Amino acid sequence: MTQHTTDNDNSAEFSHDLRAAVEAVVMVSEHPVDVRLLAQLVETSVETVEMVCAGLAAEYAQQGRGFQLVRVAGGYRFQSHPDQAAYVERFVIEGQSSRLSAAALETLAIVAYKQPISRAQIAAIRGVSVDAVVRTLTHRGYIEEVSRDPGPGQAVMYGTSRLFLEKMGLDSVSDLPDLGDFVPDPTIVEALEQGLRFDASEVIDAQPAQDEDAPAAPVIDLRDSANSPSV
Amino acid sequence: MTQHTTDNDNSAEFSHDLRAAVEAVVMVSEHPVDVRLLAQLVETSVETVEMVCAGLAAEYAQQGRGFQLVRVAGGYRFQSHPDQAAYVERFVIEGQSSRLSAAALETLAIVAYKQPISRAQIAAIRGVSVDAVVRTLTHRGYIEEVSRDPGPGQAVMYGTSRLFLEKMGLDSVSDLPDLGDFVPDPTIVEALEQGLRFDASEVIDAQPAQDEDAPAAPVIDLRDSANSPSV
Amino acid sequence: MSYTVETEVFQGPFDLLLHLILTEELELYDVSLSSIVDRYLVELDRMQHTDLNVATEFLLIAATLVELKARRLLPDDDAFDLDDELALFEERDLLLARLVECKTFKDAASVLRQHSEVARQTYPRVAGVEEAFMHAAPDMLEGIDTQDLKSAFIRAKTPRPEPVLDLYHLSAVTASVDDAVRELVEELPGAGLVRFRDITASLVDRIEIVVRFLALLELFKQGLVDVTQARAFGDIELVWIGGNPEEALHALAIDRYDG
Repeated sequence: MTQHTTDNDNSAEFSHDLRAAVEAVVMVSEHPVDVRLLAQLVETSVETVEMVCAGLAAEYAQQGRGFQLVRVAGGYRFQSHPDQAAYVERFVIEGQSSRLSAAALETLAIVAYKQPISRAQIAAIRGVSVDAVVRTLTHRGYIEEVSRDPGPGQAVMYGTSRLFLEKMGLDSVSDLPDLGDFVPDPTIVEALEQGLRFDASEVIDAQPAQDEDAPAAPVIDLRDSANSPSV
Repeated sequence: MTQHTTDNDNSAEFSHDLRAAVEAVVMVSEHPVDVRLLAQLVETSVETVEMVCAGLAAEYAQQGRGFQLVRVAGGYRFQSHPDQAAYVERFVIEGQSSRLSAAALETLAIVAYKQPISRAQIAAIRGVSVDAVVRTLTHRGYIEEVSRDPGPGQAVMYGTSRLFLEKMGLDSVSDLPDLGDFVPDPTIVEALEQGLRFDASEVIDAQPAQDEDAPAAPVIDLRDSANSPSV
Repeated sequence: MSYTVETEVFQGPFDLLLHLILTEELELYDVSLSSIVDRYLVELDRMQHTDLNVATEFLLIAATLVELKARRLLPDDDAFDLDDELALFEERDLLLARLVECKTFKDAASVLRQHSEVARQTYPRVAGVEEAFMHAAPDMLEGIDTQDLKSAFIRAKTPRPEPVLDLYHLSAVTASVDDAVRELVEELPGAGLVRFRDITASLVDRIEIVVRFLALLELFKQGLVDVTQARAFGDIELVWIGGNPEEALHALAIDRYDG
């Protein structure tokens, strides 16, 4: 590139230079380049970097390139275009991770939405021991120890890792849809409720009686609050 | 997808597809991709690959990109454009950590004492995937590929480099401090048994163990072989 | 090995129950508790070679289901114990809540699956900086000597046992509110005005104090103690106003559930 410019307005050439600088830096990085670092290196604002990167990404797409510029885990990286997966797969042998099992994905979802969370807490949600799954996920680097529970036992608290974001192609965990979106809709809850109903008439009859006769019920609140799903 | 190359003889659509495939493969490669391999991967002749690559290189130059497609050591690779060298240099100096992380130091030590050793074997010792760390150490020139495992999969075996010896002020790896007197103390042995019990469940998830770990600390090797990773 | 169970069809008691209710019994109002219980038990029987931990979890749910079923089969009985009845309702509600939670995360996992499937189609560039620039890179080995290497190696080779203590089995936290209530019911009557500080003086763990506090709140809610606190962060003073402790205990009927 020969053209340099001192124009300070958003002339095409100015952004052209920036574009090339961004391309060069992202190209030589092994990891997604943090946007702030990128901005600092090419001496511009984070907003401009975001804009430049969005522009480049659009250009590559429009030109039908075999690679993409994407935002992942808080930074930008080059990656192969999904349309070329068939070719790349033949080439890349190492670094290809096997698919996660359903158990691993569900556990991962619990960690992603509830982090930091202990194994015991995950197990309480899943209803089974999760030691093996947690170990597998740790092993693969998807989750990691993020802290210790200050309470008794000092349980290890887990959270998702940077690698998790990279492997999922996510910019941040907050990009995941709201957990509230997954709360089963009323018909399903009704079906579940129906499935566990032991006597429909009794359910209705027993309700009012409960208040006057038995002050016992509220006691259970303590236990409920410890156990209830905080979805 | 509307842009067509200026090549006259080949059908534009055909070469367009090839271009993207070549871009994708070269983009994700850690090393220059041999032209013959490239031709094989994208299912065309060496001549066509050369032509496609020359076309791409010209395009990037004409568009003023911050990267180039260059022919190096019989293959093609992407690299930063010389005009952007100042930014790349800055990235090298400021953008990367200047100290070895604990994980990287442990990995380096494992390679130093156990070489030649594969990534899978390092991961087995460390209990987590080590791909990123090994890549960093390779890039810095502290470790290098020294051979291929003759077994199935032909895993890359790593060893320490000449640069490493220089930096450490060593004549050879055999000058490293002796580990002969390293015997785990009783609490560690106890912890180990615990670990073994844990590992039993992991075998399912593990790949066939490579059992050529050095005999230095046989007790611990048991754990290693049970722990072989699925990276 | 819990893993074997997971690779079979169901990944846990909730998963199985969800499956039985939702996928097998599509007709909403035809859902039969009876058949769910039967099939649950069949599944449980099928998985006979499982580890005790897993089996316990499944059994706990099975027991609850059987109890629900039994209640349905029994004719209306005047002599039924209202407390038991309410406890059963609670069990059921808790089960329902956990099923809903289980379903929630199952669906959330499907989004992760989609993300990972899409991401699997792409491969990141990892080539890194060209050799020509490496001279400029800071020396990462600066200040590291061979002894550091040796200790790093030993550190790497030293197994890190995972903490064996698993809070999952430590339902003491919930269960001991019950115990704490009983202890307070023994201590407080006749003791006159006491400070919370005094009745927790002998306790070591903070959690024990918390549990005692919860127990105290419980007694307060039941109108068995009177509690005053003169100023913020001041001493909490309490006095037993519940009359006969025996009767009070009987009325309390604290629930235990270690799930």
